[in-house]
Amino acid sequence: MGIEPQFQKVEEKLFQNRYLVDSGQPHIKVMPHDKPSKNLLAMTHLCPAGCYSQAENGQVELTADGCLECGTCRILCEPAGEITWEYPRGGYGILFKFG
Amino acid sequence: MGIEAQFQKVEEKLFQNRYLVDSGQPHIKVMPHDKPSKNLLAMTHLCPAGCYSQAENGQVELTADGCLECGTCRILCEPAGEITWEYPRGGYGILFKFG
Amino acid sequence: MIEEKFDAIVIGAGMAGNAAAYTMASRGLKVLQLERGEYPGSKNVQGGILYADMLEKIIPEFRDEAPLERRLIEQRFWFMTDKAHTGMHYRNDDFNEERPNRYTIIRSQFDRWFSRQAQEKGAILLCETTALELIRDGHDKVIGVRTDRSGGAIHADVVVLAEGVNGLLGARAELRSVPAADHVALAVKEMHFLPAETIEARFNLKADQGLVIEAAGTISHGMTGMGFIYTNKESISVGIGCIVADFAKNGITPTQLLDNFKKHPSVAPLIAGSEVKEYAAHLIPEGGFKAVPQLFGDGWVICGDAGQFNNAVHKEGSNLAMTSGRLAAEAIFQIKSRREPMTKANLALYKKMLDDSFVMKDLRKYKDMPALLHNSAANLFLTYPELVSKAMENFVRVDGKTKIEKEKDTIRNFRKARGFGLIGDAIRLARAWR
Amino acid sequence: MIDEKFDAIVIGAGMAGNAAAYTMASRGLKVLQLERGEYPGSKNVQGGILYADMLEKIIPEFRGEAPLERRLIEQRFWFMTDKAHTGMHYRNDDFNEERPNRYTIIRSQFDRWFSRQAQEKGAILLCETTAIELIRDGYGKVIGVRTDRSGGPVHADVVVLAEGVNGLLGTRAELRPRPAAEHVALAVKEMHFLPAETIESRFNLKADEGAVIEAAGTISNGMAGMGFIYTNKESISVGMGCLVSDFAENSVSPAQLLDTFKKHPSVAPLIAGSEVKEYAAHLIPEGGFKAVPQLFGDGWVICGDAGQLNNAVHREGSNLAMTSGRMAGEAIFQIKSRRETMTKANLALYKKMLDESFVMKDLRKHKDMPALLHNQASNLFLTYPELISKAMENFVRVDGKPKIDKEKDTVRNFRKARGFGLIGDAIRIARAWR
Repeated sequence: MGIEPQFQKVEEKLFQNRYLVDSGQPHIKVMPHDKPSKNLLAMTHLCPAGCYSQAENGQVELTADGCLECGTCRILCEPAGEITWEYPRGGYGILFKFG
Repeated sequence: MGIEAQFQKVEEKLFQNRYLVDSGQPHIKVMPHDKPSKNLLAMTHLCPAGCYSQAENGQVELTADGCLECGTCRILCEPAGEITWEYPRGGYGILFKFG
Repeated sequence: MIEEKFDAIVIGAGMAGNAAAYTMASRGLKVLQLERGEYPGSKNVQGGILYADMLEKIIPEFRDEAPLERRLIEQRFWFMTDKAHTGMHYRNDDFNEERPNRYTIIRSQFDRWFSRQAQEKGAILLCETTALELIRDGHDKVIGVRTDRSGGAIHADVVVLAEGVNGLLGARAELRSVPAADHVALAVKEMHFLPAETIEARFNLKADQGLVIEAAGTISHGMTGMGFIYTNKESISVGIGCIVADFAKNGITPTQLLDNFKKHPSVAPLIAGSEVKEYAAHLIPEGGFKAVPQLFGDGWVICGDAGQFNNAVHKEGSNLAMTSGRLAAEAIFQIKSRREPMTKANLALYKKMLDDSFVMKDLRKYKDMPALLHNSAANLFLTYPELVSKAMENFVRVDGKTKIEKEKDTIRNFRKARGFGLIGDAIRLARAWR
Repeated sequence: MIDEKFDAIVIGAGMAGNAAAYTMASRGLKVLQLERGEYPGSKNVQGGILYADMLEKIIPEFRGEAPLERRLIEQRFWFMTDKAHTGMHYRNDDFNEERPNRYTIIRSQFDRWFSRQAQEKGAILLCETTAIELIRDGYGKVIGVRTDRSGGPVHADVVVLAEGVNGLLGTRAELRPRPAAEHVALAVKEMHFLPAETIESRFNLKADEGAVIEAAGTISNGMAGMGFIYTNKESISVGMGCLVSDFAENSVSPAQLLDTFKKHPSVAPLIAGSEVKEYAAHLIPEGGFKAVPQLFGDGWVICGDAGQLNNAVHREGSNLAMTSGRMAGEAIFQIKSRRETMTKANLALYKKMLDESFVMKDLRKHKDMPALLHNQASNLFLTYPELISKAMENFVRVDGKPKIDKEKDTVRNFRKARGFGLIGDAIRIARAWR
């Protein structure tokens, strides 16, 4: 049998979750940077929702829709001002059915 | 609820087993005794097949039909000659379906 | 917005926030509770164990109506390698006592229930409201909050910051710093749904009995971290978490770590055929005693995860959260009944209460443990699990080798891997544990 | 009866008897095997673990056709009190290797298969035949056996006494003493039938994987003894055994002991809804090294349970039985091929082989264990299980008591119960184990 996809893709995991996306108002923003720092790069594998990815031009980009609001990127990247981190507006974002 | 029969009676347990009873030729005999020794008395609760019982007159009696041939009574009572212990005749006695 | 002043504003409707709101409201205080989520619990994630003793002190008869999953009668600790696990477990039918000691819970249901109890005591709950900023008076005393709702600030004599591990409000107001990367663990968790009978068969449980598995070893790929498997009524919570600092340095993603854990031969049969209905992630305070910030000041107190109140060694969080929430409320009530202001000096009572309780005593007991776990992570989570597993395989496998030789091999393995470090490890572990 | 002389007569078609008969027959020796039961296995009872390594040395490709139940991938040790158990377990997917190390078996099926293999190599099997008496020549050398069948005795150069723990033949011929009450354990066992899927889900196993549970503690009512739960394909063997000497002084009957074990909250869910199809009882040699009798003499050798060749500490019997049977067969073959007679001096080769193998080395290693278990029975099987269970409950129960106080309580309990005996016990156990 072919190598069965080793890991379930993150998107498939998020598919089950309930979100109220505050479209147009992402609550986390990545500050413009010429070269992504070690921590920012780490987020590309560390973010449990896979929101961070590295574009061809080497910049780290963020699509915050699937964010689980765990706060890891804030821990690693806010101190050096690489990102701004806010809660989504009241009632928006992830809505844990169970938690 | 009443005290649910605390323990399943031994007879019920033996009911499932397969035996070829060598009737008339018990392979274990209890020697006549006036007062049963400590070991012989112990057999009345120790025999896993419940073959040993104490009659009203205090004598310990044996019905060897359900014997599992474990040898415990031989260990305790043969040394002092309280019982004679033999294997049943070839092919007779307990026939373990599983063992 | 709301004009009148409250006795207290509670930020957050998690364990600590609900405990504080309920305790103050039931004492007749005017309480406003702000929750950024759509409903209490919508933003909260936990493996999910509720410690009944602490809740009894708040709502003695909670067992009658609280949404509880299973009462826990067995605890398992697994020391795992890639293919094997050596486990220690303890099961006690006495935990089937009339007032069971621990339950698994599902936070979204439980928090909603707990917050409703506070409302029934008179607390006002405002959901979908994020507190953005603390308002201070001329003397720098906190007198209220500004939220992301239109309308002005809301005022109160004291603000109870039960805002959780991230706790933006407290950090923005410089009441405490952003938690360091090695003081928090990132945990990911899935809810695996299975029929109750299947769960009960697989864990040898009778109806509404539950079981907990805590797992450590190579599953965390050398990082400081642990996996967990908790049984709910019709679902199994499966998760794994590692210190963020370790995670950052390690190449594996949280989902890969979780999938590996789920595929482990000891875990897979437990969740075989399950349907996953949610995938969550959360940070867990792991800094312990040394990471606990200043907990009170003029017009404010901190409780729950926001104050790093989590006993990572025993994996106990909800008991510290509820207790700190209750004690904050009781301190505030006592100050109120003495008609005194919520000054830092008065609110020191809260800290005293915490110091006298198991909360600070236990955290102080294990104050060196986070550092130890962090520094000797490679040993604790890679070397020792392998050594223990090899020793056990050696012990159990019957291959004609004499037992004496087997024992010599095991000792040689331990010595070769750790040499005199063995004694050092033992002493350090003992000291950190005492 | 049979007139011609045999190279060897093997008494008994259990593990040791079949191993000896197969080994000699496959070397071309003329072998007669006597079995008192209706078929090989009909009189044999075992918890039922087969150690593959030893059988491979006799029938390398046995896995192809031997009736095996489950290959064992998990081992659990339970320390039990009336309501609780503290357990240690080890599970390893590597045991799913290509040639698995241990299997559960059902003796009546396995012994019949094993004996048939010996017959296919030319051994003659005579069932329903009880060997009554050893026949000796003028010099006291054993030259044959008289059975309960009509017709005269059967003659052979050597008689292999693989007659099991009771072994009347050897005792009646004063080759060895009847086992002492403290050198044998009476075990009772039930076969609980359940669908394979139920067993697999209750023990978290995939098809034909198996698990073993060894249990000790208050279940033996203060006696030196243990319980066991072994998984077969569609049945679970549940049993309890205690030293006969202890049993004699204890009021509880074996059947009651077993029923109490079955009702234990940790055991009951495993066998719930099962159908019992057999209740068996058997003695297990527990005397260890010091109870091993003279194993060879002019014209005879003893192997298997008849020689107390059972490692009670590790619960290993079938490996010692098969190895001793094989070695007896090989020694006899070597003497035969040197065209020498089966004198005591020559048969000493058998003992030399045993001494150099794990059989005697392991028995010698644990030679003090039986005495320790017997003398310390109440401590090991009552006091310590309670102490450990209380310590674990203390550790796991969350009741607001600081961990330091909990640890002090546990230490106090241990000291109160055992005082300095603690150190004594530890040293005794360590010494007996080394």
